Amino acid sequence: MKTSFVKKFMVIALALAMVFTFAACGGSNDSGSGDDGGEAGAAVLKIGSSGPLTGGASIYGVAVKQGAEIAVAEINAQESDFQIEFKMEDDEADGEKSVNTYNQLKDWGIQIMMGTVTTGACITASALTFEDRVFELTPSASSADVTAGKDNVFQVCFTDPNQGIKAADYIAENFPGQKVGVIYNNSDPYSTGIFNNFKAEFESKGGEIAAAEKYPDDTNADYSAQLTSMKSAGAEIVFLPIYYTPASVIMKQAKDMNYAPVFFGVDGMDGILDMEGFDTALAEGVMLMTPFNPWSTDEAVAAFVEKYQATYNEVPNQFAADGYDAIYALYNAFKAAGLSTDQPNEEICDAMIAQFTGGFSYDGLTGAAMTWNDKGEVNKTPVVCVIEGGIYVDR
Amino acid sequence: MIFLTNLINGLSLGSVYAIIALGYTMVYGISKMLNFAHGDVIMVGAYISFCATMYLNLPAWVSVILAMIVCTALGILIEGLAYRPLRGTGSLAVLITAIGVSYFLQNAALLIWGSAPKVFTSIFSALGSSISLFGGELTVTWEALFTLVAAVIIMIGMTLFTGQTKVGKAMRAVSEDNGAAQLMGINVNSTISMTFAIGSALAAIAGVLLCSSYPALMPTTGAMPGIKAFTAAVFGGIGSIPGAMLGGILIGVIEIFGRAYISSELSDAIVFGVLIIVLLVKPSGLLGKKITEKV
Amino acid sequence: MKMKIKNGRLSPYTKNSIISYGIVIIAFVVVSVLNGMGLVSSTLQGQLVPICAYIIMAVSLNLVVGISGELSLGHAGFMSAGAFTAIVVSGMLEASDMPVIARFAIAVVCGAIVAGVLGFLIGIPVLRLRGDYLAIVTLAFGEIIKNIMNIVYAGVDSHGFHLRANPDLGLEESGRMLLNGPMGATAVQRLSTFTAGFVLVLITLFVVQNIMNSKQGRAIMACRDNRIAAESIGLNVMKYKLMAFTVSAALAGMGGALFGLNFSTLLPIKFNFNTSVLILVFVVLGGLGNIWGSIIAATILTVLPEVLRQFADYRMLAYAIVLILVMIFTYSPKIKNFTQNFMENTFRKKDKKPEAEGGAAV
Amino acid sequence: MSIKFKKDDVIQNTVYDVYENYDESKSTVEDIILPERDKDKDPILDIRGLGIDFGGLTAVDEFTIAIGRTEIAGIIGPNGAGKTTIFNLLTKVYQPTRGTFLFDGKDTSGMTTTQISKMGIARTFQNIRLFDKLTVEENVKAAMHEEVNYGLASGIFHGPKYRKQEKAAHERALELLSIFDMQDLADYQASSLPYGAQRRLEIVRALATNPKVLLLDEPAAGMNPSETAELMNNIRKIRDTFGIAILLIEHDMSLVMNVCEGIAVLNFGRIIAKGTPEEIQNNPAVIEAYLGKKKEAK
Repeated sequence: MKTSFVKKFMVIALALAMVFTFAACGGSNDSGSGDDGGEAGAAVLKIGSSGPLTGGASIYGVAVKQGAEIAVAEINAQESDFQIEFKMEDDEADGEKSVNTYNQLKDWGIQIMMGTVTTGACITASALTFEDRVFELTPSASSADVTAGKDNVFQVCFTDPNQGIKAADYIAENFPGQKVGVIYNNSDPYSTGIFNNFKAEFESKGGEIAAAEKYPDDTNADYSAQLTSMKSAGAEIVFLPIYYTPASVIMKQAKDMNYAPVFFGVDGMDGILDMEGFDTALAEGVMLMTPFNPWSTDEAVAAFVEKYQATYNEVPNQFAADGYDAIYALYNAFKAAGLSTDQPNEEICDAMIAQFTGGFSYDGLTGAAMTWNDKGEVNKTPVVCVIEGGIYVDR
Repeated sequence: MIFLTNLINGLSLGSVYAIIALGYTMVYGISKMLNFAHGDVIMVGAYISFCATMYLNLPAWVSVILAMIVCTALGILIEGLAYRPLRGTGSLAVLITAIGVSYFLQNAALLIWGSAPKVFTSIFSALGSSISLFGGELTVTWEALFTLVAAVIIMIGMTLFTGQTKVGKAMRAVSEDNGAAQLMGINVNSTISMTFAIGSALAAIAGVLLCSSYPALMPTTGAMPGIKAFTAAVFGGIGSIPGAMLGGILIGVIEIFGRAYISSELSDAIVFGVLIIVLLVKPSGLLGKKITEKV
Repeated sequence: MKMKIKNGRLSPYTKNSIISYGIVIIAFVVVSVLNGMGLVSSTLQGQLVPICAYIIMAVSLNLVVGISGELSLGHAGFMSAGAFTAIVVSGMLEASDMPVIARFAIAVVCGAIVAGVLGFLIGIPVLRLRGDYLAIVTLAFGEIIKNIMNIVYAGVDSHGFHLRANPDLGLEESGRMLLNGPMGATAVQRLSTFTAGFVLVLITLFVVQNIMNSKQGRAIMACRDNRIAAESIGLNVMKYKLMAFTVSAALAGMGGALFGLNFSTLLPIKFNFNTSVLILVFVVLGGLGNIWGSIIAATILTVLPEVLRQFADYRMLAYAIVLILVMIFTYSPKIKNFTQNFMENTFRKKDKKPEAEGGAAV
Repeated sequence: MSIKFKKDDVIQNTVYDVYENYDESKSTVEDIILPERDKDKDPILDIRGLGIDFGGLTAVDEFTIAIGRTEIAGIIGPNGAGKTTIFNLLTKVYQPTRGTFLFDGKDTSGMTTTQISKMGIARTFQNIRLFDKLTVEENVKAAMHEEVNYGLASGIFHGPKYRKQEKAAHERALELLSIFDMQDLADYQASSLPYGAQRRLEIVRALATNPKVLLLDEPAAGMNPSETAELMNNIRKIRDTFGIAILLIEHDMSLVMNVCEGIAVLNFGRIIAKGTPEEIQNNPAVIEAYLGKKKEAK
């Protein structure tokens, strides 16, 4: 064939590109793993993180990143022994990508992992941190699978079972005898996890779920069929263990069909008021269980919110607060354990585990006196808020 | 009543699919390419309308026109820069390029508008939220009503346009036989550009209507409706304008009914299952022309 | 690639086969040696198995799209079937004291068989259609497989294996959930290694390249090049297209098994339309029917997003632009003519060939 | 290019006679012809009242001829007369609306293209249909799928059966290619061949299926006079070597009149004349239909 020239050209170009990409990957290694913080000058504690910074779930990753960066800046301003170097990579909330991001961070010389943000990716990546003995504290991956069987993984957020049970207790207690419906995302471990535990607990308390409708991730545009089912079942309370984006659509569509139940959300509902263009009147009266209330009068919260708004020009959501708390919890535990930055990862990991399971307590934005059990789960009390006049009001 | 509600919801969703599918079908008819970036043009249209109303405080109808103008320009630009250089190389190379354009639009939108979902204010919000019928038993939203009406008007308009006007006839000629049309003195390049322009303007309308009914607006908003509309276009017989309309409506209704009466998890599987069965019975779609190869 | 080869010289297929095997073996040796010297970054190490899996996916899809000439947009569906089958099989065998290699091999074979059977069953209706209608139906089947995986629950306990369409499997306390509907598989034992991936890539190359250079391959390509002429010489077009489709699906199942056993969790949604498209991009970019092209394209495009991390937020935008530009530069007739003329004028006098007509048309 | 068949190999035209056992009710013309040597056997092709409509338009109607087992027959007629349609009917690319044809005495109603090929009808195409991306040799070998009959497992593992059969196929392909002296082109990509060679390759590919009837659709299109002359000899040589019948469509009158033993003239889908070349040349209906066309014939 006559095209042989073009083809040869392409072969050479492709081969060169291949060599280049390998070289680029190999190259980053030299700069990455060389320094374990042992060089002269300021000692550095490398905290890595991974979360979705692009794609559909990026709002959570970006919030965690921004919250964490504020915490890092605060700590670096006052800490004289060492500086925290914080690096967050984009995993698009994908398990395969989270392996890549973790390995990137490993090349960079990660000492402690603060992540990953989303559950699915976290389960995948935590299997690697467990093998490598890197201590991991996830701000927001809430499934029980994240920590199961891995002694090095801890959570800042509630576990899903915990939330489901607490929500069931609250509804059973405060709305006795009312009909309860649930709409949940059955392709999301977070949503399904909360729902399953909610259902079990609620039924054990003698409640009955009038209607439970699910939707898969792909068709998150339209909930009219689910709402029609809720309405016809006469549900007075609709429990929404889902994130706020679909929730906002559900509220709008419910209003369109003149259906006005009490919506009861969980921590994923947090953020709904910040959605650009969202008519907050739609969310009036919505109840949600969140560990973080940006309108709280708490001093620490107010300071954080002010700083966050000044830096990023938006109201922080719970994920930002989780990121902030995670950094501080790691820092406090690191100091309390008397660790130094030039210790190998295994030693840091073991000492941190001992610290976290040994009565370490941290007062954070998302809960006072947080403690951890040996499964890695956090113990803190959730707060139920109701949305009134566009802000959260504690119940 | 629940049945009627579901039917209306299905018709409304289907109308959006139909408008998107019209764009798909026209572009396919003329350039024989699957323009996978079409769904993302919808998303851009919705963002433009959103920005016009939120930041510039323009009235809703002006924002729609603005979105149409921007999308038209975008459509012409995409065709000229990405697709034209590959004309005549077979559909697969252009298909991959279209996927590249799709990635590009999504990621550009992510950089420009951020990842946080915007809540699109319905362009019919001034009319109130819905009409109550049968003493509140049945509610019909303005969005559903206008989407359906818009789809019908657009379909009639496009049928007349391609049938009656000079440009429309040129489009049909180019679809039938690119080379012969050129010999007849039709400017093929500008005709194809024109088709992309119209398809993209329709996409802008679809974007606004879609987000009026389902207000969460994200960079990935257009992707799934795009695939569904592509399915709808094939379902009705790709290249056929009434086919796109019929396919869109049917896909919408099947999707909603499937979700309501069979299984919300399997609603997509049901839609695609029906598509497969239809294609096996009618291999070129409901209203598609059977193409026989000349031997 | 020159077509004129005298008797005794290598046929073009043999030559291309050698290139493919060469690339894979050299890459394996180089990476292994570098790895032994500690020169391979963790990032690349972590990507080695996915790269092998994607190479298998790309080569197997090339059998359908390039060799058989049918556009398939649902290849990820077979990957999914292979991956989850392998995970289930491996999970069931976990309790036995079988060596890891044997368990991996059984899991991979089962994954390939299930995906192959699925490919055969799907192929029967799909291949009755033509062109874009065929493409949309493969897309539809891909989505249906994903949807069905979303409602499949499987677990194992002392009573054996349980498979249901709802989460209430009634497992014993000691039982283990293997597939958990939309939440996929968790706590998967990671059995895949780079060496295993390398071997599976070689198997894939062996199967695909040998088929290409056999009666079946000739028939498949004949049906692609001219369906009517193929029928006129008595070839059963449906049979050969189905053969290509089934073999491709089985290999994809193998690739999926390798992929699935490399991660501790796997969600069904991973194998969506975007993944099918990603694999298609490898194939088209590497060249239709060009096996070593698929290998290189799959490798580069898997590594590229990681290399582009320095562009941070602009990463995927850069990826999109690279993709568009490469497509235009590879396939645009104008640019192709230009490069061709330029290369010929610059480097060599035109040598006389029987006649010339555009080469790598799509 | 040297030609394997020398000019003096030209085979004398055989004597024609009337084929007696023919159902005249089906025919629009008076009789049917078969070469003398084929008369004692049944015709290989017995086409009876074949007709097809496309959307109400009759493309071919009452097409009735018989072809002897070693006959070279021709169909001529103006453009659009329905000549290629007849080939498509004979190879079942189209199913006939009316009528049928017997192949070797067997009714072919309802058969598919593939089955027809397996029975022994092979064809070439007016607009060349090669397997463009395959090599010349592969094009030929692709048609030998009946004799190369190893299974998929052999195809994958390349076992002894594969090697034996592939070797045999390779040798036979080169042998067939040598008819047109194309064995040196075996490794070229089919689409890279010049036009004339592509036409010849189509004939070789058709022969590789071991046909009993070879249908050639305008084999001389685009050839110059000397190539056409070579082709004529080769057509006769093929008939003699393989002992098969050849039915061809051709516009080149010199070729048709020189090579064909029987000719059917088609106009508007119907046969207007049948007979020997001499008869056809003197037929007033043919002259009328062909007026102006005849001048072009070289």
